[in-house]
Amino acid sequence: MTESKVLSLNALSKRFGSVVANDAVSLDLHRGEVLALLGENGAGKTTLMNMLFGHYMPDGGSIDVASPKGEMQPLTLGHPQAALSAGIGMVHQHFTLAENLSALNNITLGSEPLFALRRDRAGARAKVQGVMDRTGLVAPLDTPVGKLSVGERQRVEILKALYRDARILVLDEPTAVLTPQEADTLFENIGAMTGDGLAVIFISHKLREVLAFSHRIAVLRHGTKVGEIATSDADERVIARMMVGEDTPVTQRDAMTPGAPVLTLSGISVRNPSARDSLTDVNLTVQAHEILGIAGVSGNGQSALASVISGLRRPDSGSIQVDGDEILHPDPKTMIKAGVGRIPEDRHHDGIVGAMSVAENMIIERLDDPEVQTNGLLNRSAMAANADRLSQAYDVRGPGINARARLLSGGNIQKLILARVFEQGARLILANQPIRGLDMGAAAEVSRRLLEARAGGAGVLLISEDLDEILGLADRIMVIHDGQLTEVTSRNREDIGLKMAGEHT
Amino acid sequence: MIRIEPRTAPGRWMTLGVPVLSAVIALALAAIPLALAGADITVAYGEMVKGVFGSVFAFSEMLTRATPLMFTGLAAALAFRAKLWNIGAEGQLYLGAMAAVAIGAGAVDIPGIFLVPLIVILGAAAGAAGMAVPALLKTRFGADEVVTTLLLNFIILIFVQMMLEGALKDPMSLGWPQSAPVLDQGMLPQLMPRMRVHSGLILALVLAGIAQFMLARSVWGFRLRAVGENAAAARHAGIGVNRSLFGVAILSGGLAGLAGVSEVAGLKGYLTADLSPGFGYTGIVVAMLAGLSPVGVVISALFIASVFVGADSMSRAIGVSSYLADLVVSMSLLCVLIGGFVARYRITRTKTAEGVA
Amino acid sequence: GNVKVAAIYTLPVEQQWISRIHLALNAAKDRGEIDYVFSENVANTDYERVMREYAEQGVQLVVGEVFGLERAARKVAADYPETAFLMGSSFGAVAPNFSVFDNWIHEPSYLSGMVAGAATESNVIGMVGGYAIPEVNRLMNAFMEGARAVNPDVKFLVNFIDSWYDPPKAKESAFAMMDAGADIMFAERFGVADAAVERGVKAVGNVIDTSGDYPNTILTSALWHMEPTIDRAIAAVAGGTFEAADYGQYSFMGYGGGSLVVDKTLVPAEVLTKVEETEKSIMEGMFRVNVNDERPVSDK
Amino acid sequence: MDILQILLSESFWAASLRIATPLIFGVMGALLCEKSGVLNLGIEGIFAAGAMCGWMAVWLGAGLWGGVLIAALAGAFFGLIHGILTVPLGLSQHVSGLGVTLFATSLSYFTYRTALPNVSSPPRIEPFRALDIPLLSDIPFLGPVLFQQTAMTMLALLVVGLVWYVLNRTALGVALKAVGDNPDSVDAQGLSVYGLRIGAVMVGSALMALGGAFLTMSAFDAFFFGMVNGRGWICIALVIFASWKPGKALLGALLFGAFDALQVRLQTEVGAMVPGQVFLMAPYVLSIFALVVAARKAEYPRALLTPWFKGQR
Ligand SMILES: Nc1ncnc2c1ncn2[C@@H]1O[C@H](COP(=O)(O)OP(=O)(O)OP(=O)(O)O)[C@@H](O)[C@H]1O
Ligand SMILES: Nc1ncnc2c1ncn2[C@@H]1O[C@H](COP(=O)(O)OP(=O)(O)OP(=O)(O)O)[C@@H](O)[C@H]1O
Ligand SMILES: [Mg+2]
Ligand SMILES: [Mg+2]
Repeated sequence: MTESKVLSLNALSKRFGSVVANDAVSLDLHRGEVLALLGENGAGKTTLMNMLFGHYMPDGGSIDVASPKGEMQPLTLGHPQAALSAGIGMVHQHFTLAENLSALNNITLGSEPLFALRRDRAGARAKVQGVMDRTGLVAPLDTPVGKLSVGERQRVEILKALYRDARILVLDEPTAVLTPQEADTLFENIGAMTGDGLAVIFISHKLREVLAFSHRIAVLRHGTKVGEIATSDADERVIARMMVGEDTPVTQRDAMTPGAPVLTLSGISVRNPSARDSLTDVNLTVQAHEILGIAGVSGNGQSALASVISGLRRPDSGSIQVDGDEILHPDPKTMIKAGVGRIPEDRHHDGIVGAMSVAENMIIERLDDPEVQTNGLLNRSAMAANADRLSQAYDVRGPGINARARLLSGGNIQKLILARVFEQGARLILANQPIRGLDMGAAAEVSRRLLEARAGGAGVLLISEDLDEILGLADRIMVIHDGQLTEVTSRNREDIGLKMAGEHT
Repeated sequence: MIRIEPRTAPGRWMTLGVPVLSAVIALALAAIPLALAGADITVAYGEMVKGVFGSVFAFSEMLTRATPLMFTGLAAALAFRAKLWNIGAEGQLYLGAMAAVAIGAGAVDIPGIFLVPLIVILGAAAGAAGMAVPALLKTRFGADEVVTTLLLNFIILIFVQMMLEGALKDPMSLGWPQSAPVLDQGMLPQLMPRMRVHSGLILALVLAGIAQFMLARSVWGFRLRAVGENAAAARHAGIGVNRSLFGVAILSGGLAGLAGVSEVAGLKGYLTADLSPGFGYTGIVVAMLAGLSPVGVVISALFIASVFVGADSMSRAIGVSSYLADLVVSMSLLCVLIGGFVARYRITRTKTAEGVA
Repeated sequence: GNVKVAAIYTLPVEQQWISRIHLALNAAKDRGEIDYVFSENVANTDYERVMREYAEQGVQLVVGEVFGLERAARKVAADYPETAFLMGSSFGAVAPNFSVFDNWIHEPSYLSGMVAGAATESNVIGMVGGYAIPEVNRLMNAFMEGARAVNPDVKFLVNFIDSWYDPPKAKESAFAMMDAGADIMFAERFGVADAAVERGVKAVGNVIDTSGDYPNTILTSALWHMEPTIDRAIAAVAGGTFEAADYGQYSFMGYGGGSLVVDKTLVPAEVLTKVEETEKSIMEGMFRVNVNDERPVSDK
Repeated sequence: MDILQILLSESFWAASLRIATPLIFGVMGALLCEKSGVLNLGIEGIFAAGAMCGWMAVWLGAGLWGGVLIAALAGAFFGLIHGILTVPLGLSQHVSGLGVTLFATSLSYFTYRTALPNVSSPPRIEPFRALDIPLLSDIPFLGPVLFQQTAMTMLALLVVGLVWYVLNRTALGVALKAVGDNPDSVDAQGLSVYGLRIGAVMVGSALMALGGAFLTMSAFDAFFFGMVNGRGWICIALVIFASWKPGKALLGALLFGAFDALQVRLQTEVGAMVPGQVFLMAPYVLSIFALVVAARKAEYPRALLTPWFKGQR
């Protein structure tokens, strides 16, 4: 094995202020190997890969990479350019695409001489075509990336890396936005390429695909590597214990009889110029004591659906009823007043005002409440008391209620939002990707709260791209594809996956 | 390799000391043009200090110059807090001034206790109206307010010239384009005999205090901050973003209008097309130096006014070009900007590790 | 010792009007009569402060222009009765120490109009002005009257660029007028004569003599001389006899405050004779040029 | 002359192009900066600096093209200041821009006055003359309009082509467009975000300075305080009007020039009936109007105004 070693990370360390993101992490990678890197949120996986790729400068440690001839050579740290020329390609957790440019331009960006007067576009196109033929990863090359679906963008990201003849490919949560089928295809393609010697590190929270496609598993916890295991020796329980250090609690779901409808959408249509985020004649009903799961690949109208129910977007046609009352002029304020609690998809962007305090964020949805204000002046002591109480009740941990909300970790931000939503006794809870990117502990907590709300008589509309999450929580399941909703009765992954891909079976 | 990282907790001396230090550095840099112009540096700085603190008159002149800057600074600070980029305070100032002479120069002849408030209110309303237009264009049509407010400055100034040759022209001015003077009882009271400093200053200070309080303690201020820091989240939380923006636009324009009122009804008595030497633009500088804090605006307006009046008087005393004053003000701005950055971020040098040791 | 003189200008000293005051003061300084300091481009907002600063410094004579702050300036003068003020102003003098002047060169402007009226072949004369203020209107109107006196058919094109300093724009305005047929340009602003040179058209100067800069182009110029005004004021201050007075008349031709310069190679002798005759009657007080401060407009 | 007659005359179109020339330089400069994600409100001051430095260099004997070069360098210098303040330091682009305008303007004025303390008539240089390209300028209509301009006007048209070519046909253009849309895309491909942005701001500012230099070296032959007179700000509006496209920007500048040329001609005609200010106001009002219309579908460089820091999220 030692001869075929292509990469070694030697005792890499990185801290951000007081946070130790990586503490002397060492890792080896071999030719043709697929290594899965696992860990809870904030364990330091992305940070480690960012040091490998030169985005972050390590505080300590070094990296060696094999040259094409196979000799290990030290890598210049802190320069993506150096990593790229050493044959390292990286697919980032968040897309790094210029949306105003075509896929082809995104792919060739940086690999052509900047100051040349002409470009070899034909040559570049032929080379990309070659990569696409070889790997089966196909994306339209001439459409501006902004018009591509998330799955297509993901493929463009991978093509970017392969175009540069990467010998080491890093994939940071590549399947978070793909259908199960797309994910499987991706891994099959990658499997084929490892046959040609490509070495792969991939990060994922989905244990199923880790077990199915990796050769070896490395686990990070709180910035240190806590273990490595051959995939053939691992199962879900073993991995989970390595990641969390203990067994995870299993969420209990009791059967319940649904009550009166709390949300009814009839004939809702939303038209968007881009046609990507539209809704066509959507009908659905959520009842009390019920969780309705909406499964689907992102970009099929989930955002439009969520923004209609949040009051952010007026539908072009159709009607909305909450708790039996028709909402004539939906806007966020009316929806809140009508008893709709909203957990937004992008918590940083829509959920909190990061520069304002935790206490302020906890009352931001009820500024008219006399408990919060008198004669237009904020009631500070009441705000503080409220924040203290909610932090306790919902276990919001962080630097304190007067600190900026931005300083909280992702999981704690989500708890803050939950506290806000549940405290107002919502009749309907719109939960849009509520546990995306959360680790097992935090995810379990969110699930427990949603089930609790269901038990308390609320209806829950759960939108998720993670089928496991839907299967685990929802009483009923609908699939959204291309702006249209269809009910599924089967709980079979395959069936639902096909519907998500738009196949009518 | 140079890296830039935010400071986790900027020390106390950092937030206070750095701006002061940057101002000192800026003044030190002013020695370069002074030396090039062949001036004696120590004499020059002495004259600069004297130009502000040398006499009650000098000091009162500094206060006089700071007054409009406080108004325009507040106008910019409030709007910028909501991320509404009002670059149009200059034009709104003229609108306020026009309203002041339109009503105060004899259109109504009522006692001062009624006339002064009327002038103030109408002046603010005119400025507000001037900002309502770009705010409307932004919220309705998505037209960038930076550009619309900037262009409106020109339009309004030309409009002022038109009015000064037309409806507002003083028949007694022998044809010179200027308005009739504000009635005596309509003038803002002077604060000191024989000095130009007037009660517009008091108004500015009071308004700065109110703005500071309202921003921190009121629901209105809460909404404003939320909209400015994260409009998407504010909207999601049921805050009327466009309404808030519109409200702050009105306020911002009104404050800028008050700058015009205070210059006309506090200082000059009538309106000419060159009433403001760019107070609107300098107000932006003032607001940014103040970190968009209303009380900070007061301090930074005093600072900018001191630098200008001091450098202006110095240039006269030692006989270098009077463009020096603007030069020193601009260098101060750039230095304080960089200083503010140093206070918030840490620049560290890390070795570019060339492989393993 | 020398008389301490300070000048406060609201525009840079290159501006034609101001350059004439600056010139007269510099001449006095070169003769060793005065110590001269000046501040240029002083905004009206700051003007009063600068007046007071100079007064506080013990300057004996303050020269400047207070068109934008007539009242305030008089207040300052009242506060410093020991200091002499000689200011460009549309209003009157105020005892004991506030004197006024203005550029009363409508007489030579009238004469230059006669030259232009005789010279135009297309009978179209173009006039580009800065702002339509009385000081400018007065001279343009006198010029137009002079031209009409010798040529009743002449038509005028008038345009104001609303800027003291935008030569490229003034130039474009001039080009536009030449396109519309003007063959003589009244050059109130920098830029107009340049356009005339480029098109080979003739121009008439105003306030300053630019014939050196534009050879073969400037037919004639109505010049303003501030020396009679300034020298009288300095002498009065030096002799302790300065009083509030209207110095306006010292810009008249009779006192040498205004004059006409003609390029004899460009202007025919018979026209010259006629102009000289009128000039003589003006000097003798037999002919008075009208003062008209109304905004001039184009003929249809 | 009625409007139609004016619109059909060669001299009118020649004037339009002449008036548009400084705007063409300025709008191309502003466009380059903004394409890379940096708004440059320093433009008004950079115009003044270009006007002063270019003129001064020629006056000191550098020759006309020497003056052009010096003006461009001066522009690049102020661009560097704005670039450093806004790109690696990530300071507010509005404030830095206004600061640069104030700094560049006052420094130019101070330098001019300190070098020439006692002029009462501004010194003149021998400016660029109309080229009058032999055969070409004899082409009817087009000849006088296009080929009897000065070399700087030709240069401005060349710059438009160059900017278009770079943006649409070269790898550099792709990188610039990418960094203005999403800096991470550039960083992840091993290119320098800071380098691209500062470079774009410097080159853009150099172009702006040429706009100023045109005023003192081609449109006129002397320097005056305040002669830029808001031309820089117009360019900022024109870029938006043009939706950040070089071709449309050229068109916008020409339209503006044409309007200005027209207003000068019309004002002379009807000056008695309509206050002259109406004409002066019209271009600004039209700009706002165009903005409102264009804003609906304008594709902003998405990263405009947003600072980017390496190794931060
Ligand atoms: N640029 C940064 N500035 C400050 N803190 C950072 C930065 N990048 C990462 N961190 C912190 O370092 C820790 C590790 O983060 P990292 O992104 O590596 O986690 P991860 O394992 O990739 O988590 P996830 O599964 O959520 O992607 C976290 O506490 C994070 O908040
Ligand atoms: N013949 C060519 N030679 C070199 N580069 C080209 C050529 N044609 C197009 N390009 C480049 O490829 C890019 C993509 O071409 P496309 O026509 O799709 O443009 P686009 O993405 O719509 O961008 P734009 O709106 O700027 O034209 C162009 O922006 C240009 O940079
Ligand atoms: Mg990660
Ligand atoms: Mg295209």
